[in-house]
Amino acid sequence: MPSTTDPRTRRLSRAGHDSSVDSAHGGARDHAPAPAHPAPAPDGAQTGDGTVRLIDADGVRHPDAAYDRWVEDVDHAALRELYEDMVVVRRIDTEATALQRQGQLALWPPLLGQEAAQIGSARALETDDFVFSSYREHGVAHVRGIAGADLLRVWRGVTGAGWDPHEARMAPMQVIIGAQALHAVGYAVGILADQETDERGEAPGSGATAGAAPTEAVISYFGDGATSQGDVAEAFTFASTWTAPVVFFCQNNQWAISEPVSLQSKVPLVERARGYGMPGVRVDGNDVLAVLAVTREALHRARTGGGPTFIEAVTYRRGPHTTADDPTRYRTSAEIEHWEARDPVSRVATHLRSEGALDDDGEARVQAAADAVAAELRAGVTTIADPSWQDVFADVYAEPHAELEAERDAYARYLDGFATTEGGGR
Amino acid sequence: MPSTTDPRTRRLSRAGHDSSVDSAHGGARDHAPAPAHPAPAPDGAQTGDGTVRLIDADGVRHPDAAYDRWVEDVDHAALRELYEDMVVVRRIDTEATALQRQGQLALWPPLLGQEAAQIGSARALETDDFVFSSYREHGVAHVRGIAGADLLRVWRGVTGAGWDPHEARMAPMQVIIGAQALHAVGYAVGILADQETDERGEAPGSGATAGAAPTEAVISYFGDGATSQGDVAEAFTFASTWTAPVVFFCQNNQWAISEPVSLQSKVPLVERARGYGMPGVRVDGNDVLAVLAVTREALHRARTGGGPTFIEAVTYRRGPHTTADDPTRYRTSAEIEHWEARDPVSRVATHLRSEGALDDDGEARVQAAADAVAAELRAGVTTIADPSWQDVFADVYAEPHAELEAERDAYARYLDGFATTEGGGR
Amino acid sequence: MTTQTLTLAQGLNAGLRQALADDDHVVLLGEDIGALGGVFRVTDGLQREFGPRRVVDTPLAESGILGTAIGMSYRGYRPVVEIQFDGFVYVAFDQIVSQVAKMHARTRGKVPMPITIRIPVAGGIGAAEHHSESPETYFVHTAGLRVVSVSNPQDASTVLRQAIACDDPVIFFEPKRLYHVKGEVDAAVDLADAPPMSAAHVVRPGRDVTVVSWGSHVATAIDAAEAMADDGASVEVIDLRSLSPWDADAVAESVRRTGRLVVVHEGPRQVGVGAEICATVTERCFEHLEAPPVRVTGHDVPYPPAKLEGHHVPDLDRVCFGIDQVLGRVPLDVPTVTRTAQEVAA
Amino acid sequence: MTTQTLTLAQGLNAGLRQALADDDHVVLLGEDIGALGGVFRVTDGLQREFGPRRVVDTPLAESGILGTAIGMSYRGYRPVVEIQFDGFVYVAFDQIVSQVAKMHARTRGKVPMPITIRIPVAGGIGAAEHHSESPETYFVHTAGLRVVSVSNPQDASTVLRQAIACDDPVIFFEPKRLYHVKGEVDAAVDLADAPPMSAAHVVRPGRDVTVVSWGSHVATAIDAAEAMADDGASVEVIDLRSLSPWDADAVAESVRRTGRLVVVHEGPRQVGVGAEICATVTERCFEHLEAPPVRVTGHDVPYPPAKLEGHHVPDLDRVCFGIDQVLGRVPLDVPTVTRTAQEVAA
Ligand SMILES: Cc1ncc(C[n+]2csc(CCOP(=O)(O)OP(=O)(O)O)c2C)c(N)n1
Ligand SMILES: Cc1ncc(C[n+]2csc(CCOP(=O)(O)OP(=O)(O)O)c2C)c(N)n1
Ligand SMILES: [Mg+2]
Ligand SMILES: [Mg+2]
Repeated sequence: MPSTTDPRTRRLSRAGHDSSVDSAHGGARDHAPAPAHPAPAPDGAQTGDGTVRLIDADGVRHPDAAYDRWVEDVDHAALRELYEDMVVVRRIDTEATALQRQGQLALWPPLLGQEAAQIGSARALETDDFVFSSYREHGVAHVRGIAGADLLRVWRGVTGAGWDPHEARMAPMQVIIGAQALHAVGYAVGILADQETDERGEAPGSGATAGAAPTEAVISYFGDGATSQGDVAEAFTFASTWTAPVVFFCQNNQWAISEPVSLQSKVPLVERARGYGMPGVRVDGNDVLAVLAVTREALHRARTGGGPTFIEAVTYRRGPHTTADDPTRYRTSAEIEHWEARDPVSRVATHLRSEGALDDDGEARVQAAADAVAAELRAGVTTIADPSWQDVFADVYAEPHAELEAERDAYARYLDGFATTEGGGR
Repeated sequence: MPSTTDPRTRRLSRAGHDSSVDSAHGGARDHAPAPAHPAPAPDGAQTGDGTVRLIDADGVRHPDAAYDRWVEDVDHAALRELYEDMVVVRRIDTEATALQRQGQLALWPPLLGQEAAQIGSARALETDDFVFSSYREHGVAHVRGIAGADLLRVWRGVTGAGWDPHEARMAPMQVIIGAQALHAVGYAVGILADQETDERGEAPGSGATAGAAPTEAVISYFGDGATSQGDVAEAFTFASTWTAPVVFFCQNNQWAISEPVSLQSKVPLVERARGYGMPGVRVDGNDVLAVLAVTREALHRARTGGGPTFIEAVTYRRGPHTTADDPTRYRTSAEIEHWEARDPVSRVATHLRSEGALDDDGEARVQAAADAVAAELRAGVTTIADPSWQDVFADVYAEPHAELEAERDAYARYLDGFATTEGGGR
Repeated sequence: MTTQTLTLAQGLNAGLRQALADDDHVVLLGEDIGALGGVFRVTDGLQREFGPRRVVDTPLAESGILGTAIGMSYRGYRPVVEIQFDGFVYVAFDQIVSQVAKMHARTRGKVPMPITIRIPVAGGIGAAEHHSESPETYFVHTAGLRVVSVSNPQDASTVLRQAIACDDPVIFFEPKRLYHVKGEVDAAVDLADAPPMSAAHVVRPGRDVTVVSWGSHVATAIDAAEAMADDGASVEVIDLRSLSPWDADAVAESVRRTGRLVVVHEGPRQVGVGAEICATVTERCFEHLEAPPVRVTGHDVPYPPAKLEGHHVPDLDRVCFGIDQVLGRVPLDVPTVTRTAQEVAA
Repeated sequence: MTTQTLTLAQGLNAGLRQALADDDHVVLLGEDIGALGGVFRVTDGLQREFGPRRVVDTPLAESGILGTAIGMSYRGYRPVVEIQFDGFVYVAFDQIVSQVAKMHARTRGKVPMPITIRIPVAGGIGAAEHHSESPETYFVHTAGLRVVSVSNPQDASTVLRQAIACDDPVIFFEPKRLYHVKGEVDAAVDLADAPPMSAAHVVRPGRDVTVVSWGSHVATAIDAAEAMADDGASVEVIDLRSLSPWDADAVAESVRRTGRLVVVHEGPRQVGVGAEICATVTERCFEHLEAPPVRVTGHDVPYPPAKLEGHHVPDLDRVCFGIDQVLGRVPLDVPTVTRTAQEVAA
């Protein structure tokens, strides 16, 4: 992928775009608590005015005076790469869902429908940037280089983290809704502190030059539901008043399990940003190019001392919340069809084909790449070793802990008892 | 006090007034965490454009097309009452501070400087409305009819609540910053639920008529510091999406102990409201008439199905955070002088005198009223009985709890032991 | 009395329906409890039946839910809160321990908090992180709360109704492993006739050892008692049911007869509820104890990944081992640290 | 070695200064810790000395502070967090128990959390509600945390430095009642020579009874030991210092000699840390116990208003009474419920 765009292009975001308190994005709600889940309104309200979109649902590229410059370098070849990324992660998702059905995984939260939001944002990152995500960001993890077994390890129930967070520069998935937003802010504050340490001539590993603006940045992913959690609000405050180099990337996929986004907010989520003193931008989350553009802009702001940005990527979770969920209980097939027509993947194929930049051979190559990744995934899951009982006690503490070691040893002696009795237990 | 104004005057708030992300109210901050406490900027930024003010610091009444109608009924007599309220609560505050210095109270958080914010808002309430406050709202408590001993009980350390919350329709003071904002929302949701119960013909005590909009409302007080707590953000979300009849009244007194408001937010706090889908209004918190006007408007909105409002009352804490605080460590006397010049009490006296509505006799009557209340307070504190040891165990549970009663009885036997040995213990 | 065969989840559902029907001021608050019926379907159909003002889907914020419940209690309501999984209760911890637990004492009895906090609890179902916690210690230690845990469908229905009817806040634990376990349920039991919520039940009488447990481990304890019967030991099993207050009289009465106590729970051992039970029984039954009380518990580790939970959650073998220990058939083998010379010198 | 006479608060200040000087990655986070120096002045002068990037006033949100500390740990920092008063830690509970405590295990050792959480703790200072909590049970029960409590200025300085140097998260309790107590402090002790953070100290040897306590109640226990000496009983006092892990070996060794144990703490009795100590000592020393271990604790109530704290917080009389109890000089008088007929029938 091309690297970040020219820092001189630093500009203001669309934080100030017009919207009024009374125009609820989920349609008007009466003042009853919890009416029976109003479905999100179709296109207009959800991706209406003020939403950045560069490639529409029909694959048509629209010029954008503000955002084109952030993707000037994305030629056909680069766009094909983004397309391939999306096809691949969709295949990963399908494959993992199948593996769950086959009993190879305990659970899987599908990303189907959110490929553009994840690929577009993750491809905007530099290698050194750090990611704090939720549990559904398999696409982001894929871009971070996490593949095969590592992606599935957690969902098979063998570990709490499938990869080394420092190697991947991505924290393990976070289950507690919103908690990771604060971790991202802390990491970003660490980047600032490193710079100051650098200035004192005692660099603890940051790549920043003395006195320069931060060159690393942090991104935190969370959902529309997460915006209701106090932790996320606190993260906004801390990031804003400390001007921390962090991007809050909210995938508004319209649902928090069975709860529509209208239960979390009466106004578009992007409105939150301004009240915390940071720019907010709303983007068509099913448009990979637009997502890339707005994320690049936000990261650039972070790197150049401009502080945090809130991005609302308007997208849709087309699958169940997890493989354990039954979405037929709370939403209609008409709604799903509505969003299928706004598919993030096919619109890029259409666009590339219309530009003569993708033919059947090219498509076949992309599918072959996806096949290969899928095969690697299937093969990978079988290589995941079951943990041993010792792992129950391992790594609870970083430093020696004689008491827990003694507890482990007592349990070992208990287990040994079965070896000496025939049959091994009752 | 006159009752609420004509419901037909329901109007939109000033939520949309102009303000930009980049205009920090506390002056520009670099992106370092925690620079050494930048002091709040003088008047301009703090009570600049968009701030509702009807009587300025010099006692001049300014017409206001939007808000005059909310205080049409406030004639000279009514304004004198507001003035007297402020003089009285200032005296209560002085007296309580003195009682603390004399060892009669364990602690006291002075309200000096915040009289207008508290009196103006509390006088906008109807008797049936319910208050959930923080710890500094002695002025509000006074208006709720809580006087003398009841006001001091908690600060003397004899109880957790100085009054019966249902009688006063005011919850006991809340120490955990921001927690009470959620309680207010819950109470407001209860009002909505009552209405629905009424419609089913099983009224649980609400005064609302079947099918009508709510006629009761709730107000929650908290400080500028509290806006950083997750609970307050959650309260905004719950109140907004449920259209709960609640007013969030934030006294921005510039400081959270030693932390300036600029550490909590880069933009005026009023900006928070909009991102949560509710109107926000910024008012000169040292102008009792303006505070009355904006609070009436907000309560009216709540009563008529318009949902929550956020009010930022810009004021100043002129005393220490509590009697245990030493503000000289973190702020200048110049700053205090700046705010003394914007005194909430004297401006009303000046105004009334300029209108010929207050003379020396009138002033003497007001001071006499304050003297009487102060005397009552001094007398009251001596009437506060010390609790008995049984109170340690009382009311922990609402229903019988044999185990705790047994624990209490065992302690009683232990205490009895001293009675039988000479000297009563070692 | 009409009984039906219901799962524990259905028993809870029946209990909630009854409570909603009995008292107009009962309201249900939680995430996904409306159209979805909760992730475990415990509230299935209730929003349809009682409407969205009484069965309320809340925004996604547990502190917000509890804080709202407190305000509704001020207004005279009896909120029943669903926390979706045990691991999500911690974000509401302050509202529970600083507000819910203390409000009645703070207001000298003027403001009761008749809030029931339903928490699907514990592991053994192969779930993801934060979905298998046993947080009972945190709440049992907190004065002002009552804490119960149910072990069968009938208790699910009846104790839940008792909890809702109680003017005190009640933490109501629903062992996830038991949601699908079936039993006969009379959902309309007259609460006046039901045993008090705080009373323990002797679910299997015995003479040699008392095993105390609650929730899903009552079944494990009964299995162990049966297995030990073959080994010539008569084991009494007590379903504690209420963890705060807990029925120390019933346990002490039993231990005075058997002379031996084993406590089984899934939460970590260190300052687990088992520690309280063992300490109290030692105080009360010192002269009757034939052996030190034994605890069979989860280890002092964060709940492990699903594939390892079999090594963490007490099972039949470990309970039997604990019984053997208290009977002196196998050594007690208490974990003991051997300090270094330097450490001993300190 | 140069010592100075310092208060415990000054000892902490000296420890923090040393830690900041020793390691560039130590950062202090908290409310009002900068210009004000903290409400107890423990961080007095440190922001001036080390700058606002290392001594950081945070926005007013404890969950935010802990969450930020976690992120800084990811980045290689060693955050030292000040919670202004014990009662304000609950809003950060989730970040502590679900994140700080579990991150190292979750990441299989890849991401340590070298966070020190300083908490002014407990009562006895006539404070307002939420300013006198003893939340140790909550943290001692939470695997993945270490928990310490200091009782004198030298430990304040040294143990705080050890906590900061430790790669595990440490809950560091500072008894508010002791902030002004003075003692000799060597603020530059070589940590390699210092006794390990987790080791208990026998602060007064004795033969007849072992009294275990920590924090401010060590002094009460010593006073009681002296009073009892006049009454002909030789009391050993152990300052536990570390509550998790706790030095069961040292306590058991003592109890095997004395045969009698009294635990003194201020938090509620039910599932207090005393329960763990009594249960464990009973397991380990059953044959040596002359009497059931006795707990002298706060009652099972929310911390009462200031004027009543004298009836809640263990004092000299109550500790002496506990010692008399374990010596059999006064009856044990354990609270016992007499059940109603209906209850017993249940
Ligand atoms: C604190 C907390 N509460 C509840 C849950 C249960 N839960 C898991 S996912 C989820 C919905 C999250 O919705 P959203 O933030 O929109 O993310 P999405 O799943 O749509 O990606 C809920 C309620 C949780 N994991 N953590
Ligand atoms: C959760 C919590 N954290 C910290 C505190 C300590 N504390 C008491 S008052 C205060 C400052 C509050 O500032 P603000 O909200 O502006 O209210 P003000 O005192 O100015 O009226 C702090 C930090 C607390 N009471 N609760
Ligand atoms: Mg979502
Ligand atoms: Mg303030």
